[in-house]
Amino acid sequence: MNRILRATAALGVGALVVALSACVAETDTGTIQGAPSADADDLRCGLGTGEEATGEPIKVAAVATASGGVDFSSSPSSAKAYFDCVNDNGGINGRPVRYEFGDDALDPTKTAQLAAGYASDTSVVAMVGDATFVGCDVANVEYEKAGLYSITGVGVPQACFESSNIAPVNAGPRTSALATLQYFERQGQADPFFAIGLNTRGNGDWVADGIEKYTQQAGIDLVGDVLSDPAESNFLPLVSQVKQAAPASLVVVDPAPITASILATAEQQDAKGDIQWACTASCYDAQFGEQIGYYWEGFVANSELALVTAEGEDANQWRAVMDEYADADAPRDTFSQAGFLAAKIFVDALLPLDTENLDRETVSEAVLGVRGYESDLLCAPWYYGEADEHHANHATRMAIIESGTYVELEGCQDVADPDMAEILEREQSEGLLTE
Amino acid sequence: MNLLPFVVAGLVIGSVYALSGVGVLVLYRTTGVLNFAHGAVGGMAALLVWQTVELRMQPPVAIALGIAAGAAIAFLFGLVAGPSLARVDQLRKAIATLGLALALLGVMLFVWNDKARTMRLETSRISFDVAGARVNVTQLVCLALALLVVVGTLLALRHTSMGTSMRALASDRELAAVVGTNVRLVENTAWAVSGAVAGISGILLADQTRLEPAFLTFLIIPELAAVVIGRFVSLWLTLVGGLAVGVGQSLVSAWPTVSAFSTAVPFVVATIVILVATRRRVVTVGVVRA
Amino acid sequence: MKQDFFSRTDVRGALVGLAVGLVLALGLPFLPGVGAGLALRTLTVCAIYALAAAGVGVLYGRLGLVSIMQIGLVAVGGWATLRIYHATHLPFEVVMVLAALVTAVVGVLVGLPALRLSGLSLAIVTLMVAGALEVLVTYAGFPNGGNGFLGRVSGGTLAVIMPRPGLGQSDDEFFRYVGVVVVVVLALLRWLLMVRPGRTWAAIRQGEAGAVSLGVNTVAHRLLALAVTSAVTGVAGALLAAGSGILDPASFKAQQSVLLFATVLIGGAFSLLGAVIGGLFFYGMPQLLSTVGLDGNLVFVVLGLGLVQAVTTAQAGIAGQLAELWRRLRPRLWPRPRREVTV
Amino acid sequence: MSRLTLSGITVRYGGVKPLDDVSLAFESGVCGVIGPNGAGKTTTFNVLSGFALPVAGSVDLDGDDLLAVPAHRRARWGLRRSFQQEQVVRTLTARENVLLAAEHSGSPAADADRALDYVRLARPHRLGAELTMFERRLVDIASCVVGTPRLVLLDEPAAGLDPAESERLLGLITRIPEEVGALVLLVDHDMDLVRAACGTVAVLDFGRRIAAGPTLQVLSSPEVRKAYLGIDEEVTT
Amino acid sequence: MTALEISDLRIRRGGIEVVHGIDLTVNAGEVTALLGANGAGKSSTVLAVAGILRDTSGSITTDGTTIRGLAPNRVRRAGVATMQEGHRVFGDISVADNLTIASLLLPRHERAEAVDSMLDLFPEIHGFADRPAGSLSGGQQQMLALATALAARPKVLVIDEMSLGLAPLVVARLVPALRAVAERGVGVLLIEQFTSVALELATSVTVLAQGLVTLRAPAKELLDHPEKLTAAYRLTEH
Repeated sequence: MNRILRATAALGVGALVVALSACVAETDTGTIQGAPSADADDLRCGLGTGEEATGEPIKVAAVATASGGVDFSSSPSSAKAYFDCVNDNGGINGRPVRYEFGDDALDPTKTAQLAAGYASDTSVVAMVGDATFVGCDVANVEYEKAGLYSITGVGVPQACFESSNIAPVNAGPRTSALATLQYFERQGQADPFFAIGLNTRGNGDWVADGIEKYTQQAGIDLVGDVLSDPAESNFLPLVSQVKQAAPASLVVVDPAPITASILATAEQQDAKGDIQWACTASCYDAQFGEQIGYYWEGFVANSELALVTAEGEDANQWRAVMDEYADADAPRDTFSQAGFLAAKIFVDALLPLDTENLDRETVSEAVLGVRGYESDLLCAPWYYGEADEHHANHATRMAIIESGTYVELEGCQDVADPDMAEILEREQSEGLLTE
Repeated sequence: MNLLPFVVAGLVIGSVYALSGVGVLVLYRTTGVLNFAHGAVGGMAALLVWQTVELRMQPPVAIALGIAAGAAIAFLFGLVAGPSLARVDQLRKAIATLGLALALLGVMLFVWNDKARTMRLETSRISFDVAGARVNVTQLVCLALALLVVVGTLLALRHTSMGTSMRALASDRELAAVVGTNVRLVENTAWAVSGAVAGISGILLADQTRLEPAFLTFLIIPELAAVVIGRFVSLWLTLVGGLAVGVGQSLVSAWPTVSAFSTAVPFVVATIVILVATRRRVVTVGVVRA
Repeated sequence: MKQDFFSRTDVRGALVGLAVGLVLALGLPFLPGVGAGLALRTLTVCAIYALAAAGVGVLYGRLGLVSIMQIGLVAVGGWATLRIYHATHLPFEVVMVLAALVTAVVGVLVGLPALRLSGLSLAIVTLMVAGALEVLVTYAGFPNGGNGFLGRVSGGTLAVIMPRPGLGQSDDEFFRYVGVVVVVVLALLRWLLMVRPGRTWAAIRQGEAGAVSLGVNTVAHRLLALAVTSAVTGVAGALLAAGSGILDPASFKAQQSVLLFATVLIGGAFSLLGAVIGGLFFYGMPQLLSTVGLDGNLVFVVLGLGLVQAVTTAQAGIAGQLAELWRRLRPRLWPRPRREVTV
Repeated sequence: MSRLTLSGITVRYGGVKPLDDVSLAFESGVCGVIGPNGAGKTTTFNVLSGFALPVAGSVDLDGDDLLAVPAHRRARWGLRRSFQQEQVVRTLTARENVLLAAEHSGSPAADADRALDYVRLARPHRLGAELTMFERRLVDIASCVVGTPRLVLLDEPAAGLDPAESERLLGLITRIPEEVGALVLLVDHDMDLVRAACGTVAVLDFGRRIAAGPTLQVLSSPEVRKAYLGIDEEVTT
Repeated sequence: MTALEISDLRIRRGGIEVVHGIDLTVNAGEVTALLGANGAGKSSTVLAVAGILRDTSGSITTDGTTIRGLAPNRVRRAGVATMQEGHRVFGDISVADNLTIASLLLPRHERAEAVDSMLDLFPEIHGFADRPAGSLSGGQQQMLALATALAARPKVLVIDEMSLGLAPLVVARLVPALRAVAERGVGVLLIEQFTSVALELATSVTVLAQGLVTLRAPAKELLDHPEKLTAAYRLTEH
């Protein structure tokens, strides 16, 4: 009997713990420290009528990587929050947006499948706020066949920026990494330089290629360019390589969890030394500073859009919409802003259209016609346009961790990428930067 | 290149593999169940510790709770599935634990997903230099604990009545029952002990590697490699095996040309050991009578 | 004897299965709601994974061999397909057959030393191999039109996508294409199970000593089983590669192999119907859950618990339970006198 | 006339010797191998079918060295065997079971049907799982007579059968030498069956041969009675 | 006094009934022999009493407690110890620990003493207390098996094939040991192939053939009329 009692007690403790962990702390993660507080006007999304839209819904969709090791769902989540806000404010001239997103679980086969699904559903007028880590190339094949266009929130692999029917709002890992490199270059800290990346398709090698080309061109000594396996757990070799190479500065182009592990190993080996450590926008998350701890005070990150604490019409609206319409623990990061902005661009493109005639064709025309779109979240105007490459966002900001939170380090700077000549030329020749 | 940090890191990870391996081995020898869910139980414990610390619980209490949770999960599985498992062959027993591993993995991913998480035990913040390599207290704890658990398990198996009963079950389950051993009680104890060991190793591994559900779950593969090197029998050889796998992995990773394959070291080692160990198998008469 | 052959229940079952399979393969795209898009795509991949599941099922159900490396072999098949295509630009059908052969060779090479093992050791070795294949595939990536043996482009160059087979350009054509290939391969496999190799495998499973005393070369027949199931799995890899034209290491993790093994056992390892159900579970379940708004990760929980249940209580899986139901219902639905067959 | 000779066979498992320098000779017809539990009967069969490797000794059937043939080639060579636990494959039909034996011993499929005729099994298209114990024994016998066997080993073929069934099985076994032309070795505890079936018997005890010769003569020898019944001469006489 | 009472016991193995309703009584302080040819159902009966075979019907009681259907350890706790066929011991465990395992049923303070007294009772194994049991000879293992069965002081002792595979000298040593056990008040059920041994030890004899009782007689009577025994075995000259 005694034994049974003891067993029951042990089980009870276990159950209690499970129950505790299931109700994840609903703490004050919603508000961002140091950001201006919202006012009522911030929630006047779209038409801002304050009345719920009741017309026939407009179907919009997205494909994002939410499970399978990487979670980039903050982009479609914020897009959804914005659409909800628009629907509460008269919608698209009275018609609400019905938004859904599919999780590709880091599997390109699934990305292709989801893309094909939305492409074949002709009631889906556009893709907005996508954030796939793996499958832009296969998705674009489907979109192209079906005449469907995506205002992607977060593009990661190369194909997201070199596709006919996909245009991301973010700058992408390559641009973000080059931005960091060029920031250090301006500070005179870039020589010698070290880069760390992730070996996933069209991502790590693409970033490495950009860094190699740029350092060669700028005469910077690239002392290390390492791509690690996504399943790697032992970052000691990496850290030891960094220690040996003794660069002046270094950029990590990995998702936040992996970056955190690398930093933990570096801390354990006390490898910070005189090296200026930095990360691309993938670690630019309001909570990241707190996570990696005091040792990393002065850690630098790129931000592909405005800082999460920035003051500005769209920045304020993003925070207000997130607080009102999104989960309290939804991340407040660059990618959330990107999804939000993608949705906003989309709504603004649709509002002038004839409500009766909203179908894939008319919507695609309107989306393709977006040019010179200005927002305080962006450094330069955003555009779509018919082309085989879409990379409108190539000017970014820098942030630094001070007392556990990111603060602005440097304002908007255009990023130089040796392979971007065509894009720049097109921006000029087609006048894409002005409406 | 200074290889010492790699040797140290390898020894540390290896000692946790060994620690896990001991947990797997005790359960296997007592119940015949090769627990593929050992890593998942550890992952669960580690994430619970992380979560409770997030909820402002004192770390020592949280760790104790995590270990208790590991023991409870394993015990519960043993309690519920044990009687059915006793009736099926060893292969099916192992496959059933694959199911448990998947279920636990699903729960972990559902509750915690894959967000950036690091768990730094307080002891990891205290570190010092040993002959050019940096060592922290957690790492010392790992090494000491592995030794301690091996020695402790050996002593317990020899000198306590529960340990004696466990050896009896491992030797001849039916005979043990016939001479009066309460088989179910011993098995349930083995599950709980092995679960607690899984919890401890999970927490240590999460501190030393990554706090990610899938990653921790599939650490069972190198842990099994340690057990395989121990030939499913010897605690000492399991300890040696774990250390060897850890150091091998770490040293391979130090060489840039082959470092991409360092994660494959445990697989290769275990496969070779299994193939060599079972090289001289012929059709046994036991099969004839089966 | 011919007449007898067709009167046998298993033969009739196989023929019925073949007919139903073909009807489904050709007819499903006509159904409203399935005709295009996500559902059809999902079914296509489900059908493809049914092949990999059949491989697992035959090894476990017919030989008692546990292979937890099947998804790794799918990756090998896909890799070979892309590599051969980018190197030769042969028609897909030819590439598929070559890829199947390559996968068979790889499967045999990997399994050869493990073949003398049985039970737990083989399970561990295959799990280790699954882990090693994952490392290898992540390192090598999938060919995408580049140079060299690995055939990968990197840096600023975009990947080349392998076109779909000529007969399966659009989604519904491709579904039919996959459907027919899957049905034909499963039919071949079924046929193989009914003739000498299948009989021999059954004897090996029943008891090694009994089989040897019948004159069976058990190693050779295990090798054959490994080659056949690997080839079938290779076909799955080829079809997967054809579907999207490009593959990613992320799709072929060791845990996927564990998951596939679980679904096969839940579906029923003793029949090919079980394999088809396994394929549906493996790939269709997560999709189904996410369409009803549930977290895709819950699949692991459902399948994990299902596996425990399947192993401990329902050995024949869902297919077995369906067959049992059919056995009970049939006499009531179509009562008929028993025929006595004497030789 | 075929003649099987085992000379000086010793089998060792670790420190145990299930067979210790055993020499036996069998000449056509049905021959019994008897002895108490653990006497080495099944080990003898295992040596003949290749599952146990003797550390010393040789086996010869009409001039052929049996030990030189690998285990799985012995069926083709002409060896058939049944086990204490019948080995009928549950997932195959009775006919497929016999067909399997035909195929792997290099005999045409028609031989399988002939073998099924021999044992007169009704409805051979039922699955092994659906057969009764007796029918499974019949399938075992059919598998043993398929093709052109030279040596048939039957290990307790009558275990678990009722007297009527044993009777019928006995009829089948005794017909094997003349109808199929093979030498039959039979291990069984049922002395009635052994007496009725076997012209000669060999008696093993503790891994040694203690007697051999015509059945009735051997069975009534005091030494055998002691080994088998444990009845000492002082007690019985 | 009845130590073990079996009535109408039926046992199925693999779905087939192998023992068809037998009755058997073992008195305390006496040896009861259960004889019969191989396959007659003796071992099945032992396994059913021990709780290893559970697909049974009928009744098995000891001291009024029903033990049929109980798990083996519960059967042992009820006072019925079993020595399985083939001198089964924990081969990779030392002789002393073999006894310790069995003694765990006793209160903690009595265990060491029980182990010592068993080692004293069987001097043949005393010197090997620290050796793995698997390294002992067959006879020594059988001694150990007997000691293990006796260590926790059973009320009933069931022995399957006591002399199987043992040299006559060893058997000669076991016989008095067993007699001593019975004299201490334990009811012994002995399954034995050597009828001479069985008849020497037993008070009464039950013969099984094909799962049925074919003869029940005092041992003395069978010593005088061995032909009755052979008839019951069905090993008769036609």
